[in-house]
Amino acid sequence: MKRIGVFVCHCGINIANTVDVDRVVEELRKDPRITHAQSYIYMCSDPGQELVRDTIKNEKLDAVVVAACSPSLHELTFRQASAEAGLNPYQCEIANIREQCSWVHEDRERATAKAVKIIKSIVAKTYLNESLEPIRVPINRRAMVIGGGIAGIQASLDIANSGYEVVLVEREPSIGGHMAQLSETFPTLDCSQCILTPKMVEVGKHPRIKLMTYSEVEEVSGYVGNFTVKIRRKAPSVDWATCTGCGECMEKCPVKVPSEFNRGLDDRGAIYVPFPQAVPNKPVIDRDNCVYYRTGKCKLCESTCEVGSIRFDQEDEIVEEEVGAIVVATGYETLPLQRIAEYGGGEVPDVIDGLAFERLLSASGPTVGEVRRPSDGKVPKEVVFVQCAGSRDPERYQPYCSRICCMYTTKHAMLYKHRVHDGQPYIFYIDVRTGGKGYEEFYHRAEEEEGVVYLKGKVASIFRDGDQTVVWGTDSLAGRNVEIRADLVVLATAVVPGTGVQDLAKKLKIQTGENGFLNEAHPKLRPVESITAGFYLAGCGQSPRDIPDTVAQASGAASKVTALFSKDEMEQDPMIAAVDEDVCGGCRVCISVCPYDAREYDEEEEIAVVNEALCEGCGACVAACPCGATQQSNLTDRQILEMITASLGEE
Amino acid sequence: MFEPKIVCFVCKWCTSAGADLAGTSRLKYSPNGINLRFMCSSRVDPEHIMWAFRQGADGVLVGGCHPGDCHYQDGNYRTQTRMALLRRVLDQLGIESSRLRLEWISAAEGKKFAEVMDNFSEELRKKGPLSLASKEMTV
Amino acid sequence: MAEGADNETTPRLRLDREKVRGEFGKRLDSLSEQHILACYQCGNCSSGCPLAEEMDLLPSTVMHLVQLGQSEAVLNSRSIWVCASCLQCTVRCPKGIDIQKVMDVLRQMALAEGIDHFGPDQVDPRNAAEVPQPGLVSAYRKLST
Amino acid sequence: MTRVAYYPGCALKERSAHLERPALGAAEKLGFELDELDSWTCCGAVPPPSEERIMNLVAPIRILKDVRDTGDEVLVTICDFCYNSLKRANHRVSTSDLDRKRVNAFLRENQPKRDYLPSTEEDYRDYLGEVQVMHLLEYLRDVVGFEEIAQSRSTELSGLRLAPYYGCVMLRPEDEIGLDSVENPTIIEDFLVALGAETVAYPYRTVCCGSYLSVSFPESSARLCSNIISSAAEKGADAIVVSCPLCFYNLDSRQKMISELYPGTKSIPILYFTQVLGMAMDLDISDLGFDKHYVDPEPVVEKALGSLKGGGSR
Ligand SMILES: Cc1cc2nc3c(=O)[nH]c(=O)nc-3n(C[C@H](O)[C@H](O)[C@H](O)COP(=O)(O)OP(=O)(O)OC[C@H]3O[C@@H](n4cnc5c(N)ncnc54)[C@H](O)[C@@H]3O)c2cc1C
Ligand SMILES: Cc1cc2nc3c(=O)[nH]c(=O)nc-3n(C[C@H](O)[C@H](O)[C@H](O)COP(=O)(O)OP(=O)(O)OC[C@H]3O[C@@H](n4cnc5c(N)ncnc54)[C@H](O)[C@@H]3O)c2cc1C
Ligand code: SF4
Ligand code: SF4
Ligand code: SF4
Ligand code: SF4
Ligand code: SF4
Ligand code: SF4
Ligand code: SF4
Ligand code: SF4
Repeated sequence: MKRIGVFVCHCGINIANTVDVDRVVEELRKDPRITHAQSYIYMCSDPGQELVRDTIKNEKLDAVVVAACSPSLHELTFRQASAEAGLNPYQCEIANIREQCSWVHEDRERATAKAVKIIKSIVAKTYLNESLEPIRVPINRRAMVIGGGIAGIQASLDIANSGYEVVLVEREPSIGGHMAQLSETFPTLDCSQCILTPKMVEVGKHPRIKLMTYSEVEEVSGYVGNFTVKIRRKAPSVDWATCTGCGECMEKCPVKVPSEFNRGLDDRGAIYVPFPQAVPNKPVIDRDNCVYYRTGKCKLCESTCEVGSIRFDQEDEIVEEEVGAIVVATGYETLPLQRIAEYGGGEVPDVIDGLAFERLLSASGPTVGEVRRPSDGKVPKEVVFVQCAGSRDPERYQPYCSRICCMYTTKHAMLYKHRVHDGQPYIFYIDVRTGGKGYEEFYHRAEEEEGVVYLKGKVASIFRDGDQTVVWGTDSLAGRNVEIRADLVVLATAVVPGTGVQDLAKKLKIQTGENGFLNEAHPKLRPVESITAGFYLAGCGQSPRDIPDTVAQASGAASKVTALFSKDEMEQDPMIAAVDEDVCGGCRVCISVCPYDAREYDEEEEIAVVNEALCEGCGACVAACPCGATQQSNLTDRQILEMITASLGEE
Repeated sequence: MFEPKIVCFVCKWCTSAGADLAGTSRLKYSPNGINLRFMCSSRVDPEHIMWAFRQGADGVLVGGCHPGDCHYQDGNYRTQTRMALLRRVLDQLGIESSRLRLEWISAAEGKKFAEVMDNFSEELRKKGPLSLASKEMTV
Repeated sequence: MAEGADNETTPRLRLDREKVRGEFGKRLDSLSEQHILACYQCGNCSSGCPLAEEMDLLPSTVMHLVQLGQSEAVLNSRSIWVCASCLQCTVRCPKGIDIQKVMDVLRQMALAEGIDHFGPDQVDPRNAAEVPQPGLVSAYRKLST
Repeated sequence: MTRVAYYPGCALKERSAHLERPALGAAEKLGFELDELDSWTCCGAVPPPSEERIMNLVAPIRILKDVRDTGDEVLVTICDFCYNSLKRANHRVSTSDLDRKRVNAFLRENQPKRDYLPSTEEDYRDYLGEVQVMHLLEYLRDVVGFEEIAQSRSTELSGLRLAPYYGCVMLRPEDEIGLDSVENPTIIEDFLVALGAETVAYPYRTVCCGSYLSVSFPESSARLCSNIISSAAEKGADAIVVSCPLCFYNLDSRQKMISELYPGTKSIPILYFTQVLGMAMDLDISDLGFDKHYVDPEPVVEKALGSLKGGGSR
């Protein structure tokens, strides 16, 4: 018979004032399943713990129940004390008679009776507890980063610089993300390219970073510490190993398609690198637009290439990488102009979005940094900026605040003033949100020194009249509607999750919220982790944020990864699901309920099995299993039924 | 006076933590319920509830995290569905389905926990003990 | 101002750079030695103004309209005459703008344009005989040419 | 006896003489003499800015320069308006090079002939803001000391509940005046407490009384004053204490109009701080000018002094 000892804590007067501790002990001693029962004034004190250890040894106890405060406080304390006395820690349980009994009741009689029931229900459970060992899972100390914007770049560099290998997977031909498109960045106005390019180069050359651009994740299997990722390396149609990046082929290509990087403000060829500072600086052929792929004729690039690097017959490759942790840094897109009908729906030529304006401002952009409007190349003298275009509009567009546009619009107006001294910028806003270091001061500068006109109110509509773009809005502070005949209108369109993030999230089995951004495990306390173990988040894929916050979060995610990698193996709680092979009928109900895909079907044995590394011990499958084949360690159905009976006490 | 017996299945992350908060806040409520702490409300099997009634419980409370807050993503949705089904069965068995309560009580809702306990106890007091006849049926 | 004629309309304000950053604002800045554009419309000047209840434009609205170069609107407002120069707004403005001084300059500008005129002739003589001299001096200086 | 240069300003010589007279008497009892300038002009009273920028500085700076030239370092004034214009002009000359140059250039060319001053152009010395402009309250606080006053007073004003009223120009703008905190001043309270009186806290003590609107929009001033008076009365004040002729006028004489426009408003006497000082220093009651009040201060005076010693108001 199992020898159980119960220790009832007085907690000074905290328990003893309401619960008659002596009577409780007396009651417990009557229970034949309890070998030893006693009380003590402060169980968690050193002598209290000593008492537990000594009693375990002297009374040869097999299990211990401490009736005290909430297990969230001292479960660990007493499990450690038990372990020190040679007991399996999972043979120690806590009965909560303080928070859930003595502190919440006044009737001493009833509180005492309740305490007895609480303790007995825990004793009933403990009686059937098994000795368990924590589950140990080896860790593959190699990380993958998905997305090569500033978030992915920073995370990759931090992890690689800590000594671990990183596989960086980027969908586009080059890393850099949106930051590469920006001109100067608020609030310090340093040149985006200038601070980003060195980092991109570092990634490209880093001995521990395996860079896979023009690649996408196809499939992920495994669990924290042991993922296997299948990656599709799209065929660039160029042999990057031999290509020197000379660019001759691009000069010759007859095709002209709008450049994505330059937001359609100029053209690129069918064979192209997205921008001159690209890493890797090797071209890809856009097969949808290449004359050869469409008609079978052309191959001008091939004949130009002196090293013979063009590979029209190159095929996509699927490669497999084994990693222990994955950082998801897939970034953002902006709401397409076409979506906002009242602002011209993308049809009015001189209505552009913020990223296009960045390209106009950028010294490496299509206008070499001169602000010229798309319709006729004229330098605009009246420029209207519209904030919250598609943001903060739960009825029609995105409900949330995009968080970066207030600041970048202010920056835009300011940079415009720097370029066009006699021009006038106007900003329509709902609020000006400047919650960052130096941001409020930046806004004041725009208003005070640059003479930007701020108009509080939404713009109703934007339309073209002659060569002007008319903006009808309101100035709620003046209480008047206003009209501005603008030369150029820049919309601060909402920041939305990157395309394909939903698909990717499904493959990774991580979660997205209602607006499509990746969900963190806890918005305050675990902001860089996904709910699913082994996945970490960085950058705008989680929610809109600026570069300082993106970089901080990326470093946070990287340090979580390196913290994980600091151990050879992980310990996991063993209170997980287990299947009785003889009972399981193979109905697979458990597989459908498991939120972590910890249940798999063993085709051979025709039963369901539990992947111990993935199981989080929620118990959902146990309750779902129609034939009781699945049980949860130390919380089996039998234990639960015994607990119920004990909790109801004798009639 | 009749004092009902209540078995409370509470999840570790939300409702049990909420009950702890009621304690640290020194709120006072009726001592009719005993909490059985599970990892997740989705561990609760209808079988457990039937057993509780059979063993003399006059009421059963299942407490979980608010929808969307489940520590295990969507365990509480499963619980919700299961409880809805079970209610129908209970009614068929002649046990008023109102003797089974499902409540979402977060770790911050100590006050709600206390209120639910008081309110449920009072309701069951009015209802009186679960009659033996129906108890037989559940066997 | 809704009590005006039934068919009174308020057309859209047409804003352009000549208007919003034209002479009016520059002259005002230079005369008042204030930087009107520094105002970020917090409304502190209005909320503490003891005369706000009697103004058609709140002090902060005056500041805003000045920023937009709306000279007609401010110079024809009642607010500039109702302001008692009590300096409450001035000491509270988080941007350090001397609003009272702006009001003074607006009065001067209005007087110069002959927009409103308050002269000794409009003073109740009984009143004039009793009011201490600083009051009379201030009133004449501020409210008349 | 210590002597200090004193600028009375126009109001105090006529309509507000009861602000000045008790001051002169009390000063004597406190051992200093308010020595009126031999010759003075209007201080300029809150003039509007002009294009030339300096015209509004000419009057006050001429006064201050004369003070300096006669060898004085401190100039005391009592009227809040005079104090404000003299102090602000002085501040401007001390802080702005351009204004200092301009106003001196102007004064150099337009020097008045004063027989007691050197008059040749060569002798003109630029005025750099050397004189310290002090409000009488400030002088009492910083030079004489409220403790000293507390010890020298002959009558305890205990039991008197007085509501200090600061108005607008005595304190504002803060960075140029610097007499006391603009949001939470205590100088009048401290002064009254030194005299043994109790002070009443009420929210309107720094809210403007309408100032010169009394001339152009008397009803506006009446509305503001009715707020001030009602608030002080509600908090149980026996009287409101002011230091500015315009405040006095608006709060006292306006009570006629106030009672017509706001019939519920309680009538409350208005006292100059110098009158309160005069009572505490046991000046002859007939020197305190209580006959110049619209609202009869008799009840307060009686409460303060027990009975009316000699004379009294009308
Ligand atoms: C107009 C504008 C101006 C701005 N100006 C400033 C500024 O001045 N200062 C400032 O601090 N911030 C500014 N920002 C914000 C700044 O752009 C972002 O904070 C930053 O770029 C976020 O970086 P990121 O890495 O999270 O995302 P991104 O830059 O979007 O990078 C994401 C990367 O992931 C890749 N990717 C996406 N999906 C996949 C996939 N499935 N597989 C592989 N790769 C994938 C993308 O191709 C991309 O390279 C501005 C934003 C805008 C719109
Ligand atoms: C009224 C209010 C409400 C808020 N509400 C929310 C909210 O709802 N949600 C939210 O997300 N955030 C909220 N916040 C913000 C939140 O409080 C902070 O983000 C958070 O507490 C910051 O934590 P911290 O550790 O950086 O700083 P702190 O909490 O200030 O901790 C700093 C610690 O350092 C110690 N310390 C300081 N100097 C020294 C020294 N020299 N040596 C040793 N120790 C030192 C201090 O004693 C202190 O314990 C709120 C803040 C306020 C003021
Ligand atoms: S173990 Fe818990 S209940 Fe006991 S003394 Fe410690 S804190 Fe109090
Ligand atoms: S493919 Fe050939 S031509 Fe084109 S960049 Fe590479 S080396 Fe140059
Ligand atoms: S083959 Fe295609 S990529 Fe090459 S030059 Fe022709 S169109 Fe351009
Ligand atoms: S950051 Fe500013 S502009 Fe962008 S959505 Fe939020 S409030 Fe609107
Ligand atoms: S206990 Fe939960 S996590 Fe574990 S296998 Fe079952 S359902 Fe999945
Ligand atoms: S639900 Fe139970 S019986 Fe069905 S497959 Fe899973 S373990 Fe086996
Ligand atoms: S100075 Fe004029 S505008 Fe400013 S608070 Fe006083 S009355 Fe109002
Ligand atoms: S207090 Fe100053 S900043 Fe605020 S609205 Fe008035 S003038 Fe503008």
